[in-house]
Amino acid sequence: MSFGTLGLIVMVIGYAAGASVSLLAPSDRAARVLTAIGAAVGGIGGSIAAASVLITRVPVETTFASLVSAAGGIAIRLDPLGAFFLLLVAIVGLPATVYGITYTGEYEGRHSLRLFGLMFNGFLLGMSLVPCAANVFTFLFAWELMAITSYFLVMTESQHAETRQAGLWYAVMTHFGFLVLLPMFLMMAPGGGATAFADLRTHAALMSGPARNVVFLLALVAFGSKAGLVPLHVWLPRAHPAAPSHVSALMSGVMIKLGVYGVLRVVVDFLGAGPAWWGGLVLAAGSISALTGVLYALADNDLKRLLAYSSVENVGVIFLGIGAGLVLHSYGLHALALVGFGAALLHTLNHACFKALLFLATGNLLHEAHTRNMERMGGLIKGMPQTAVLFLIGSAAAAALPPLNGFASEWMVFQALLSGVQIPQPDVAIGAPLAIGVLALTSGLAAACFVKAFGISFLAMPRSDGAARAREAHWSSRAVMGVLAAGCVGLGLAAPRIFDGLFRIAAGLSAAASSASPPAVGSLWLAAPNGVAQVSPLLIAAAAVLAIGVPMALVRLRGLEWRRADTWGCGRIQQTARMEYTSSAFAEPLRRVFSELYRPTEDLSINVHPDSRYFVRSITYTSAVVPWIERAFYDPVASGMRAFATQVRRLQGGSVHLYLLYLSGALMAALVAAWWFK
Amino acid sequence: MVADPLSQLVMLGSSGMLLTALIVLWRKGIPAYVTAYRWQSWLLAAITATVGYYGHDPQLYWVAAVLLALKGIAIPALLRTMQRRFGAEREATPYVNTETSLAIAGVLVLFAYVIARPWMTITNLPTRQGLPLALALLFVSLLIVVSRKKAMTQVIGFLMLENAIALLAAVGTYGVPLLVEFGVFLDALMGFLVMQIFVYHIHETFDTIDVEALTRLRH
Amino acid sequence: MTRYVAVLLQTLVAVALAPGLVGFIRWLKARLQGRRGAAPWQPYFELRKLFGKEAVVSHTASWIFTATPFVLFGTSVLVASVVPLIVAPAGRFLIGDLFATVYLLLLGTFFLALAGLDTGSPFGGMGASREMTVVALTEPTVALSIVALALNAGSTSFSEIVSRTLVQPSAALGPGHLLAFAALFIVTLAETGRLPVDNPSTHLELTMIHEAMILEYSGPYLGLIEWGAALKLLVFLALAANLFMPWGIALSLSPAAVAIGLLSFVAKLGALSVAIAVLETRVAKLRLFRVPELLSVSFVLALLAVMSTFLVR
Amino acid sequence: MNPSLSLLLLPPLIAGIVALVVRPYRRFVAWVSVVCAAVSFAASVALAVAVVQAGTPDDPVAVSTLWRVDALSALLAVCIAFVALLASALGPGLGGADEEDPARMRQFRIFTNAFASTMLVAVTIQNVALMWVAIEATTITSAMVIPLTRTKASVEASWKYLLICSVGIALAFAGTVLAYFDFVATAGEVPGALNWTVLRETARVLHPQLLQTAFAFVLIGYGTKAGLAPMHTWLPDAHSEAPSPVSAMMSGVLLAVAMYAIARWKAVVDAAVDPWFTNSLLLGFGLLSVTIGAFSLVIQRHYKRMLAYSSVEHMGLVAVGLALGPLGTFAALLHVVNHAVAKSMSFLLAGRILHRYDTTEIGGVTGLLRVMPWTGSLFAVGILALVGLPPFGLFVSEFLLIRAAIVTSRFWVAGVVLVLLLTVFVSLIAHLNRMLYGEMPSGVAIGETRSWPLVALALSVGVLIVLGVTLPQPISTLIAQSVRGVIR
Repeated sequence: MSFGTLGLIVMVIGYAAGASVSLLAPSDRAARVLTAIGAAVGGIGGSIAAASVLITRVPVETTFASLVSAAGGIAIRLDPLGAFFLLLVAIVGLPATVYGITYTGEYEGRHSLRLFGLMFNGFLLGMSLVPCAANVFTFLFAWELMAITSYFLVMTESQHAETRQAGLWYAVMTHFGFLVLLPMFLMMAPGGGATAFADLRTHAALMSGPARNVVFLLALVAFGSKAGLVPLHVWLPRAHPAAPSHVSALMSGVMIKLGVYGVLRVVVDFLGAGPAWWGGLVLAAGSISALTGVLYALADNDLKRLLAYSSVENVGVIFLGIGAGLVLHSYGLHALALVGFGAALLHTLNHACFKALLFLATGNLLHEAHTRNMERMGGLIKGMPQTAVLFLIGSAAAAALPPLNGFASEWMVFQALLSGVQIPQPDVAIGAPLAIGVLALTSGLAAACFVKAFGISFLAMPRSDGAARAREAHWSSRAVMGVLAAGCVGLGLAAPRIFDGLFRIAAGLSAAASSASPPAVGSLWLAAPNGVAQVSPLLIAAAAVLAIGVPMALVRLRGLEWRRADTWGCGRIQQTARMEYTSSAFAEPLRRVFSELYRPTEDLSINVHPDSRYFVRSITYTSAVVPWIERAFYDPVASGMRAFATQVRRLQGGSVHLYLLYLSGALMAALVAAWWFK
Repeated sequence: MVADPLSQLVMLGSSGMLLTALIVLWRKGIPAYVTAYRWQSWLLAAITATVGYYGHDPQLYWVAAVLLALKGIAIPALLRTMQRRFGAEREATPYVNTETSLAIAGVLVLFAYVIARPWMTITNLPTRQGLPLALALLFVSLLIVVSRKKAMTQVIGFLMLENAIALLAAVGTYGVPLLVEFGVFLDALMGFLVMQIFVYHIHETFDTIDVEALTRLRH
Repeated sequence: MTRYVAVLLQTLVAVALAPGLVGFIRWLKARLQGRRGAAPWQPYFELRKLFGKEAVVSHTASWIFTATPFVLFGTSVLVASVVPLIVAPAGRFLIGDLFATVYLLLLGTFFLALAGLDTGSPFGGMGASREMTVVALTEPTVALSIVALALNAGSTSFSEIVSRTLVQPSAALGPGHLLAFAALFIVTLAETGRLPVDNPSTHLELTMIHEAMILEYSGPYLGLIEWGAALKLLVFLALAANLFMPWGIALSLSPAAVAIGLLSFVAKLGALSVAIAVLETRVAKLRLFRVPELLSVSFVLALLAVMSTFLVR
Repeated sequence: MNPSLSLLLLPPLIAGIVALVVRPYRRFVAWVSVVCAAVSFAASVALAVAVVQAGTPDDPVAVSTLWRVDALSALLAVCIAFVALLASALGPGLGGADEEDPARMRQFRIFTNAFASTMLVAVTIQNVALMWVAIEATTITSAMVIPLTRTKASVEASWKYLLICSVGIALAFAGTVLAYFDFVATAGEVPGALNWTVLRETARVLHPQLLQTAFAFVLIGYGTKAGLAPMHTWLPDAHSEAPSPVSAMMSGVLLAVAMYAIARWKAVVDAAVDPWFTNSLLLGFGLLSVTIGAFSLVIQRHYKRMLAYSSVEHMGLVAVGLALGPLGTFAALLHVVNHAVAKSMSFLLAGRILHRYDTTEIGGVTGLLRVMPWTGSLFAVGILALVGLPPFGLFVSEFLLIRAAIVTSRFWVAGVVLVLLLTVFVSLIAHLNRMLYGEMPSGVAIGETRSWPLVALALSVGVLIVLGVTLPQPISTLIAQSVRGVIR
């Protein structure tokens, strides 16, 4: 038995045992620990399997034909692409598991931790099985296992009406994706009844152009809804804030990435990419998602929702990479295309790392400050200095600042897009620069967004008692966050080496370019496809340390006299938190610039003294950002559905005569049909 | 057309049955409906006996006898009891007024002929002319059930529907096998009894046998 | 090895020249406005004064506040060491390309904005918010200007861009190049806090951007920030100068070439400084919410640059 | 008569007679019912095993002049006996806190047992007309149990049920007579002419158009009973007003029995006419049912009606499946099995909820998970199974259904069904969401009472999961044999 098989067995047993044992745990405390043990064993098993496949490059395969034989049995095949995503589950899953031990402590006595343990392990198992699935039924099974369990995880804090609403949105959108997935796979299946992925791959090559186009569109919609592409992202900013933070980390870090996996698997692997407009569509979807995501993130005051929107943005960036790859592939530039896919994979990994870190850190914030609203935080850097540093690292990575990991992958996406400019087609040559412009704007806005996220929450004075009293969380949660932060730095510095591996994974997907070698030069340099433009995160880091450290040392050597004083407040003596810039105020300029997108509703109410209107008692200004994209897309559907449902309800009018009339009408219709059909 | 006495008699009887159904559409009092139903059942029994006589099928005599006893005597008597119990309630305003009802009934008879025409040719039974009439009776009975408001009228409509099917069986196949026939009788009797119970339930619970009152459950 | 030494030296030259550049522009502006103005080397005196003073730090401020000046200065120095100043870059040039440069500058800005928020002063927040807005809006223009250049050179690496322009002077005068230059120039004004986007010499509360962010800084910290900002201006001008008109840049390390390189560098900086000074005396500051319009103009210019480069090719 | 068949059919009859004879009501009557139902269930399993072991589809066990048990019969018999057992075991009268009036319990036992026997007879008898008699008898027996509590609503519901179904089922008899007429006219008098096998064998020589007309009558007739739209109108009323165990039987298997009749008739007609005809009719009525079922769920205030409309939707899916060739028929039959288990379980749980909350309104049931944690969880599982999520069996059957639509190149059917399934999902999850969570209403006792029914229902969940995850070989063989029995 190979390590891969062994790892998979350990993984499944670990998660399954964690799920069932925690359900039967004698106490809540025991349930917490058992949940974590199961998940940890499962995660370790998964990472062993993934690592062995990634190292040996030999896929692990097994089939259980007797299970659900009517639907093709359960089939497992873990190839390098799957292994990468399986590794992703472990990378985020293990820290989240450890974090969960203490984090779920506050649920004791309020929510069923046994049920939570069942769902948590089930969720991890579902996510781990998705990249292992090798036939349609297995894939859909794992996919839905992941969906259902995560629905219940989202509903953990069901006492809030907001959470229940979020759960509903989530369930509906995820099921929508699932129902699109179903015909997508079945269309690719050959008529004989085989639904193994290998058969799909062979049959997809024989399909007609229009059928391939339909499959592509269905795949984009189905997986896009999981990944959170605009306008299918609506569940994301609702479900992520509602879920417990380590679950949000898993959802944002891993689950939505399985949408990316799906697109790569189906569009690149099965369909073998297609015409250029496929890539164009993916680029457009990516651009819109990236921009919309970051703009809504910027406007939001809810820290977790901000992170959720930021996930939309990052998924957009990932799809920009995929789109660039698809365009390049369609023009026969296979080796360049792999750079796009590789960049997408790299950003997938990086985003998982820093977003998990940010969500976990936010969890600690919520726990201490008892609010998700940034306008009630502030000054947390004093009470939680270590969390602050960790959050800062995550923020900087999310803002794609060098030398952290976000920078490396965005740089690669840039280079992939730049390669598109070389294609001698006017539409590509105009589309690619536009995508570059969008990506640049996105990264600028992301920087602004994370300045806000970190600056408003952690800096200056606390805006509420909870924020003032906040203290560091349990050491274990800080430790796992430290691991993730180290990951953000490490992945950034080691990006060239990692990209090399991801490039090879991408090469395995496409028969046309399986022999292409990555453009990287050595392990120090991240290189553009043409090999000329290069960047070395490690050297940047070294040089930055020097450039910052030397002046610092010089100034210190010279001796720096300093003293504390109050912040200047225009002559006002006592500085209060009310004087600080708020989250809304910070976003105000950009909100004005992009008012078309935000369409904010503003309400200014001034309460004056009854005797004279010149004595103002209070001024209240409220401004709400209306997510009109959601309204534009979903309100018509919802209202149409309700209107039609109202009509259908009328059928059941209560009168038995009416019912008998239906019966007679149906009889007449059937008789006419029988008479007419010969 | 051959002037076959069986054919003549069956045509006569079937037309009579259809006529009784049309009378229900025309008249407004429940006693009149019961009478119409009784006549219809007697005609059915007569047709069955006739078919048995000419078709040399003694089984059908038995069937005719049971028909007469059950549908010609017992059920009308029970209906009469019910009617007395509830007083002489009239079918005041049907959903479709008399003129329109009769016009629709005409259309339905036509429709029955249209439907039945293609397959009338497959048999050369002398009774085949009764088939479209049986079908027409079926449609008209449906019309009664649909358009009349009183629970009792609906019951009578349903009973006529059963008669229509019995007629269909008699003229099309000279009766179904005896076992089936008796199974059907049993069902018909049980069904009627249960319906009767429910009509009492309705009267008890709603103080009326007007089915219009039964519109609480909707959507 | 000598190349690294040369780069180190030219970086030091740039660091040394930066305050002078600011002083020169100020002096020139004063002259153009009919004032005598302080001497061009006045900023050096100011820096010396600041470094001698005691720093005052707000009670609310955290370590972010004290670390930021070093980060800002450090990234500026780092960027100065990457961009072509006097000596032409060759091959794999130190640490990165144009995109890396942009992101390094963003790193400095990121910290500066955080520091603005750190003290809890409303001005700091206001400045941070505005600065991030402007920076975010300039990013696409910068990126597209890079694309326009890269289209010619086939790479975003400095050495490729410079050498390709040197080999092909006609390309430098092509519409794509000129439009990209215009776009980048507008971006330079915005990024370095010059008129009409920001007024470097105002302390009028409601119009400040950069000055609002650094309002709480004093002593050596302020000195570092001022110095870093000056260096950033120099870097941007150097970029505009050497990427679009690299003539005179030292291709070898021979003393003569280096001397010519230095002279031409100073001359190009001087010319651009004059342009800025003239511009700043001619135009008034834009209202904050008109700034996006200016930046969108620059974005359109950059897009046109890319497209015309593509069409000409 | 085959001993297994006797053991299948007689116990419910005996139990019914015992309940009838013993008056006033005694508790042992209920136990007799449960034991009889268990025996009947065991016999049905034995029959199914025998059928599977026999192997070929046209080699039925327990054949006599009157009876015939092939794979399809056995499949339905197992479902009926299972649901009857469940309903019997969880019905009133076995003791416990929720005891009702003895007269009512007596009535309940008499008629549910009669109901179960008539259904079992309907699926095992081989004469089509006698099958009709049995199905008509199911209407009568089940209608008697609906107004156990004589409320206005239940009286109304039972009247509508009785009248509409009687009229409908009479039409089915008209269809049967027409087919017999066809047979007598073209093939002459043959003994056992009304037997399935004979009908099918001779169908080739029958007059196609007459057979089509007959099928139209049969489809409308049995369709009424099966809850196909637009003849479904009685269904939400009857299912919501009946006592929960009866709802479970009606929704779980009675509808399936009617679909069984349609499937049998379809097999006959398809032998004579191009299957396109029956398929189109079934597709039309099936899709209409799914549509009406789905959209009636969107704005629904009562949870039992919600379950009832969901039955309309599922029967529509079964009808669509029957129209989609062998694979579709496989999916449809599997769906019948899954639906029987899931729906009966949901109705029984709904009964528990109704008992506790004393309201049928969804709005009145909040915080269910905290008021009755196990009932709530199981109810959630039931609903999740009904919307077709894995790992439950309905997922497999719906998956196969879509598959069948795509394999037969009816992409639009797949598309329409998927959109409607999404609508169902949205509605049911929204309602479920509202019921499970939120504040507990005041005055509702907290905690579970009488937990052993929950164990029984958890067993149903186990069955659903087994069907969804492994779909054991014998079951799939049985269904495959059934498919071969109705499609050639």
